[in-house]
Amino acid sequence: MDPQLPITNVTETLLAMLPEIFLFCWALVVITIDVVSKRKSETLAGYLSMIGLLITGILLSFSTYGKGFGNMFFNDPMAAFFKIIFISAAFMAIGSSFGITKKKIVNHRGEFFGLILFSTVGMMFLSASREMISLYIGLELTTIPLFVLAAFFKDEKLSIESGIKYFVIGAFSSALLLYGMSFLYGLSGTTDLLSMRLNIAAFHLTFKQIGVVVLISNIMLVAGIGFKLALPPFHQWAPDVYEGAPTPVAAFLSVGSKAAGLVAFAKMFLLALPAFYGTEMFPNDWGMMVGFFAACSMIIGNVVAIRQTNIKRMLAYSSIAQAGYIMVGMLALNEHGLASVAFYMFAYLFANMGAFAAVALFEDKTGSCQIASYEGLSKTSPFFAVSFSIFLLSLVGIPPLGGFMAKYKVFAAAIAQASAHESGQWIYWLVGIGLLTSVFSLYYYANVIRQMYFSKNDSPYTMTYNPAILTVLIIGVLGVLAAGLFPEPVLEFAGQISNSFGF
Amino acid sequence: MGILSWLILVPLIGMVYVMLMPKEKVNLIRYGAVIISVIPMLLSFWLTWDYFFNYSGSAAMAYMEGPYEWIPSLNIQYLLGADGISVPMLFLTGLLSTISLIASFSIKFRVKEYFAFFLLLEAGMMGVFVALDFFLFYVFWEIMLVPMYFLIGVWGGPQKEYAAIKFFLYTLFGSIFMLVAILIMYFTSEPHTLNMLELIDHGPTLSHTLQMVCFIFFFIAFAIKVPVWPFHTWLPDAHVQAPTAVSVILAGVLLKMGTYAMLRINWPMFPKALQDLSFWIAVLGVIGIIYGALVSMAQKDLKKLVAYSSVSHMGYCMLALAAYSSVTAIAGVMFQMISHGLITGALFLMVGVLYDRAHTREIALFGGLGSKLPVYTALMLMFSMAALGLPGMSGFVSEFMIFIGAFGALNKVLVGIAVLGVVLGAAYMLRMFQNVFLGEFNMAKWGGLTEINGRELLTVIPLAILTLAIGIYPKPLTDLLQATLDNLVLLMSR
Amino acid sequence: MTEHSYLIVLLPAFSFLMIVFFLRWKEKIASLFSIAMIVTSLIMSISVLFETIARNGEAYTASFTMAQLGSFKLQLGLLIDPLTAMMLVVVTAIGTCVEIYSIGYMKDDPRFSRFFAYLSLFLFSMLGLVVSDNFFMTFIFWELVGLTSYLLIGFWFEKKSAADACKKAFLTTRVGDLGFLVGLLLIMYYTGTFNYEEVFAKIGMDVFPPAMLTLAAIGVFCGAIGKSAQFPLHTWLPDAMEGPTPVSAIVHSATMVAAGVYLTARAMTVFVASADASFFVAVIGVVTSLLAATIALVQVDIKRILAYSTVSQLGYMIMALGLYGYDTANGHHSPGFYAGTFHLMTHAFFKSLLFMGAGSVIHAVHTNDIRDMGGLLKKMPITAPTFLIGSLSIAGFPLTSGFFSKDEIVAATFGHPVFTVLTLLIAFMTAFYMWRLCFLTFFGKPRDEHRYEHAHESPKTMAYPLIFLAFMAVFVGWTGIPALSHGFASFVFHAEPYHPHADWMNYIVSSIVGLSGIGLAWLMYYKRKIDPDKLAERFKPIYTLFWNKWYFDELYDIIIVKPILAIGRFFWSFDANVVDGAVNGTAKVTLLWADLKWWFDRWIVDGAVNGCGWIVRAFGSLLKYIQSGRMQFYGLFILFFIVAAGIYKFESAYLNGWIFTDFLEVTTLFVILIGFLSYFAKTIVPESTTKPKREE
Amino acid sequence: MLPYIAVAAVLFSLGIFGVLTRRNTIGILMSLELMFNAVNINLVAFNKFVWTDALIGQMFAMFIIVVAAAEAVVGLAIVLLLYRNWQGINTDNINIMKW
Repeated sequence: MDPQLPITNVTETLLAMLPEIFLFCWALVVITIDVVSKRKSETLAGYLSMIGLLITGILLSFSTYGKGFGNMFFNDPMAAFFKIIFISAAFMAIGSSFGITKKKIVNHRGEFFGLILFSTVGMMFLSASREMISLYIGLELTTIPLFVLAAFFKDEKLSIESGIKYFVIGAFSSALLLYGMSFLYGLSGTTDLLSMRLNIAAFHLTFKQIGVVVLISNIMLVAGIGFKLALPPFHQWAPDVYEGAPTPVAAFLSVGSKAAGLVAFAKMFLLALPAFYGTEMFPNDWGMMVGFFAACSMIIGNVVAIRQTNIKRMLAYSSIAQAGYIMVGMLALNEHGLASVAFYMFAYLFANMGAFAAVALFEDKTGSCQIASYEGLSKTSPFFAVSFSIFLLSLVGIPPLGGFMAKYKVFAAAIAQASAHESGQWIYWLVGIGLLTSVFSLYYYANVIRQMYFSKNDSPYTMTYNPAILTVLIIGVLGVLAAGLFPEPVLEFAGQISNSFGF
Repeated sequence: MGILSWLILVPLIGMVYVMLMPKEKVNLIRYGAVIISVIPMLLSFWLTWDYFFNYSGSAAMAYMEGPYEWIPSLNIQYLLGADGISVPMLFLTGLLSTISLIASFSIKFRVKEYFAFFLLLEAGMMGVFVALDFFLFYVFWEIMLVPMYFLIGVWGGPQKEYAAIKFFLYTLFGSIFMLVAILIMYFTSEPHTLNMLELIDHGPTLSHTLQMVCFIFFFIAFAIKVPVWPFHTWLPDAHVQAPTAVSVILAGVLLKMGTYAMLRINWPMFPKALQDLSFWIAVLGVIGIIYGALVSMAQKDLKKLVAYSSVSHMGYCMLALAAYSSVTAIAGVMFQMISHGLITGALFLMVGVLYDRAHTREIALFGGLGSKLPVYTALMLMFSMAALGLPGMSGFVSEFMIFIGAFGALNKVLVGIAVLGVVLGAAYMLRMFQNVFLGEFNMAKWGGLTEINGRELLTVIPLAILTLAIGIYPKPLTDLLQATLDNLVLLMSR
Repeated sequence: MTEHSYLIVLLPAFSFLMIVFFLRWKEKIASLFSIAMIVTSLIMSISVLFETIARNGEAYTASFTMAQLGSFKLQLGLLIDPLTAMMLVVVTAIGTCVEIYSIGYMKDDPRFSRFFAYLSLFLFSMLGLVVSDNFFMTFIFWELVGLTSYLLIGFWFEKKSAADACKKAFLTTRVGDLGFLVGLLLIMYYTGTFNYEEVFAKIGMDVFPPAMLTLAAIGVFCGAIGKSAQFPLHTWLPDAMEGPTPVSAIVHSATMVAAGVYLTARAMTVFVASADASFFVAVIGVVTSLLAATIALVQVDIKRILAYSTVSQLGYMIMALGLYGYDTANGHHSPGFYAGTFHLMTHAFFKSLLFMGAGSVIHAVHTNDIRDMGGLLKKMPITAPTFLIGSLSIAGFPLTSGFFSKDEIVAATFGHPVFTVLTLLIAFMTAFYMWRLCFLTFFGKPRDEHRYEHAHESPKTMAYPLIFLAFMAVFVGWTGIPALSHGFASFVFHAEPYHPHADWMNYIVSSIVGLSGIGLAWLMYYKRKIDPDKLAERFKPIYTLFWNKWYFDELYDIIIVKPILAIGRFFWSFDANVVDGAVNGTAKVTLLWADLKWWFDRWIVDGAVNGCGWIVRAFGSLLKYIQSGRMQFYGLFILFFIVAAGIYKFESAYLNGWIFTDFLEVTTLFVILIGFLSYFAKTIVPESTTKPKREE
Repeated sequence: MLPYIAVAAVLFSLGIFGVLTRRNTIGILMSLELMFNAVNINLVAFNKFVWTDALIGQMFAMFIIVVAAAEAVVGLAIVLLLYRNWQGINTDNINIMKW
């Protein structure tokens, strides 16, 4: 269906929003039922949330492309694709949090899951907006529940610390973002992203000096969205928050929140402020600047990860590095670019959520997050070791796993861009840095595998799996394999995203 | 499904079989794995036979499968095929895999995982030699790293972890260059394609700079695998730390993938760059020959000696590859690949036999084993002689062809220096042989050593027979290669 | 029979395989089988010889393709011409003798049948070398005789000296083979073929640049230098005497070491085409001959004396061949070719006789040192006379084989006075040291009573071959008597033989030289008129030089063996330290010289990967400090980079990018900035709070 | 219009300064509010002086106020937890996690 076709009346618009509305209500239901059932059941809320997400997914498959409320709600292929990613991420995060809700969060299970669902709704709204206000609201609806979730272990200093850090830096960057947005509004008089692009261009024709303002707001936006992406140098909250927050929350942060950031970035920078390499339309050639940040992200993420001993922290740096790879795809302003970003996110979803699920499982069992304590696990828990290894190898990008396919797609897009435009030659360097650092990344990922496999000793722990986490692990493995071996349907879908952005 | 797909699929089925077996049923796993690996071995034998009689007359790809669309949005296809340079490699892979699996019976712990990884490795190796789509090729190329990493890391020697990660990092480092080159090739071709056969026609139309860049990128990737000096330092560690059977596969098949890929991809695709760089490639080859031999001479560890001798032997391959205009030299490369696979594989097996008994490989600790272990000594003598290029063995034929071909096509002085490798090769092999097998026998220390047993004989005898057969009557192999190599030389001289 | 002559070659190979796989445990049968095979070969060789004579020396050829690539062929082939036929008979005849002799000599050896297997393998290789019709096949069998020589020298490998000697023999000859290989490559490059006749025909067609031809010829001759133990690669042959004596008799005197001479003769056309190469050959020959003779003068080990004598005689032959090539190239006639091949044949017989005799003596007295022998003539009624006959022959006593062949060599030097004088000098020395040996061994009083008492004549299997060979040592040379119209010469040349001048004059001179050599020995060691010890005292420097074999072994050890090992070790540590740990810095390379091994042990753990990894990790250790743990620092960090990005963007947009243009530049700058900031962060956070209270 | 923008910029900068330098967590929250309000002033000023036909800017400002309130609630809740766990709300102590 043509994404540009308007949905004519409010009813239809609301119908198009049905998945979001349903999920929002379902989140309230989950909380209510948990309270009503006097928080007796250990698993009820969790399973309810998972069911809710499944239903949302089904509803999603009935929803149509189109827009309503101006451009405030705009269902395009990107929205559809990323909604699937958000729902899956939430599903897997919830699936891997049964351990902590059983032991640690005894009195707030409903709220815990409910907040994850609220955050998911926020992400879904965010992905379905082509307008600054709804984008901002989506972003905040995503983030505020996550502040709470990060600090959810009320008696643990680490959790609180991660909560306050996340909160302060989050609010700080959202203020920066808003400040940038306010100037954009000032220059264009509209919050609709597409009209904003045209208005600013027209304005700039007559009044060159606004370039400085565009420039400032550009940087503010990069900083604000870079925070969500954990893109260096706006990444510093990430390792601390990942380490302190409950592991499933960290997982959700690393995938869901990052994907939300990506969507926001794509919307703001590809729709409202497209960069034109080599033309002098106005000085918003954000390409190279983001390129520096991406390069820094790949270098810093991979290099510092080598030094980590805490696996959650290591995965945090890994996800910082992965943000860099994704941004390489984003910088390829061609038909492969956005598609590769979307596909990368898809592959990354399974691998990273799977890895965090494994970490969560291990943490529930042993209480430890040290890499060294994974020693010898392959003998006592072969399934755990195999699936964790698969996730890590996928993150490295070893074929035929999804991570490789994703990296291939991203670098292919970048090289296509670099070889097509004289002024895009620097992207070669970016690709070079990306590939080189992906070799470094092997070092720390393999380190975990080494601990699990190469030790002569048996691990003192044996993993036991509850059905939910088993599901998550299996989905992760299957997803990683599918994304690597049979990626065609996803790639095709991802291709539509590029098309809908006019590439 | 054609025969080539089965070559890849059967080991994978074997892997699934092994994984489904309970871990206590060690014999069921071992024998099952060996029996399953016999199937691709026989297939590869039949393939060689069939190719020799039905297809060797022309340079066209035989047994083509596909192109089937795999990932159409990226133009990735499932495309397999075999010609004169891949068929011998498949033969070698099939044979050495089974032999290594038999040699792996000495693995005592985590048997199930070992055999599963091994069969995955076999599938990957087979895939590399038959893939004609770049992406597919890359996937198979990389797929092998993982089982190899585990095989070295879990079952290896004292420094296994270091060796395993070093191997993994090194090869991955090379692969990224290949990936970039593949992508450049893909985006410069019109219409975009990853089909190697089409890209061979496309390569020479690229600009000179781009040809050079792609050539060098591919070269780095493959050179690390070969390994060409100075990219060789992963090899001694990996070889020495890996369990015997894995060393055999490493030396016998994995190193060949580098030279095979050069012949398949690098050389015919960028003839101009090749012409510009051939001298330097030859220089690297000669350095490898001399350097490897000299370093071998200084070794105290038997396995390390054999490992460094690989550097030297693969140096011959590089020298001959530089002489791209000579069919003789390129045939010499193929011969050297096969004979090095057989001989070095056998040497590793032999060293493994000794290590299993003596639990040390320190050359200086042995001496006079000839009087206690006559059969073992005779075999070792044979393989050492084969390694130093004694006539009547395959190593001689290959070295001779390489020298003849390279002498005609390359700088004469360079080849003259390379010939020195023959003496140095003899020197380190004889030094090793003398110190281990000749001289006085230390009865008190090694009186308990037992003669090579039936299973171990089973692993080395086929290699011995093939080494001799190729050495005495190489004509069938040259006939098999002739048409393909003629065509290849034509492509490379464009 | 000629068309089945490949069987001559294959029968010993068959014998080898049979012994290895089936007859290993039945010693008697193994030896008999092996002898049966070689006798069959001998009979066939004789018939081939007669057929060749009947064909008037016309060559018979046949070939078989081993491998083919386009026009490039590797072939195995037969070339039966008079030279071949002669060599076939020599090899098989001496082979037969040696095998029979070995039954007695090796009687109680635990590896008895293995010895016969090796001998058969050797005979196979040697015969293959003889019948070869192309350079390639020659090279194959050339190497194979090298292998068998290795095996046979190292037959008693428990002895360290034997183990060392076999390695030395193999390696030294391989150095020569290096030149051979280069020669082959040149020949292949310029003529496109290996076949002797085709190569010779191509040389006639001037396809070779002269310099390259000389190089090729010298290259091929290098092979001969190695194999025939010529200067400067002669050092291995005396050491090779560590092998069992029958081995010395056949491999290291009669056949394998003569292969170099045979090859030179076979490739004579190549040498004829290049006067320079021929002269080189001649010089090498005469230098070797002189050198070895001087060393032989003072040695006391019976087998070593014979070994140096062998080297000397081989030098003789080589010189003759070289002079032939030189003269022919300059358009003169020369009997050198005939002389060289003729001496090759006669020498084979009398030298194997001498070796077997020596073996018999050693068998009897259990020592190699001639100073411990003496008066054995009475104790050994068969060995002693046959040995003396051999000595007469080598000394050039009139009417023995050696007399005729040596004579021709002297004749070949006519026209080159220096060579003539040296040749006669060497002949004199040969006669002297051989008879010194004889007098010390067989005459006079026993110097070691104990050994003398236990000495006894050898068993019949050892005695009969001696008698046969003694007979041959006298009479085989008669085939070349000028009176019989130079029968041998006309046969080998299969053309009009060239008659050297002044036959009789020549005979008289060489007789006198030979006899005076014997006479001097008689005076010194039998009559004791001149005291050898005083003489030695008087010429002490020269004596020491000869006694230490001109210090060649020591020299090679210093200039070749040690450096190569050192280089190997250096490269190895280079590998471990520099190639592998490229980052460890040049300062460490200098230290590396100090103690290579220590550095290796220290740095093996630091590979290139780990080396890079080291940088990465160090960088990681630094960069992790940006994570100062203070959220306000994080905010500051963000602000800092907003400002930095603002400056960059403003600069690139409005100052036309005159500071920052390059992507890598700015990325590096950013990373460095972050590094700096992290260092800053590290310093501002007090150390007391750096201890994390997390679970670790 | 410019004075308004300037005031907003000053306010924003003060907010940033406060966030980065205050040791008291509550102070940081208040500084954050300053930053949000700077944005609001911006938006309203633009709406009032440049794009007067629609009330988009003011609407945006309303949304921001609401969201900022929600954020403040969460923030204060976390500060309470801080107080409970650290017996204080000074940021100097909140750096268990680093490196």
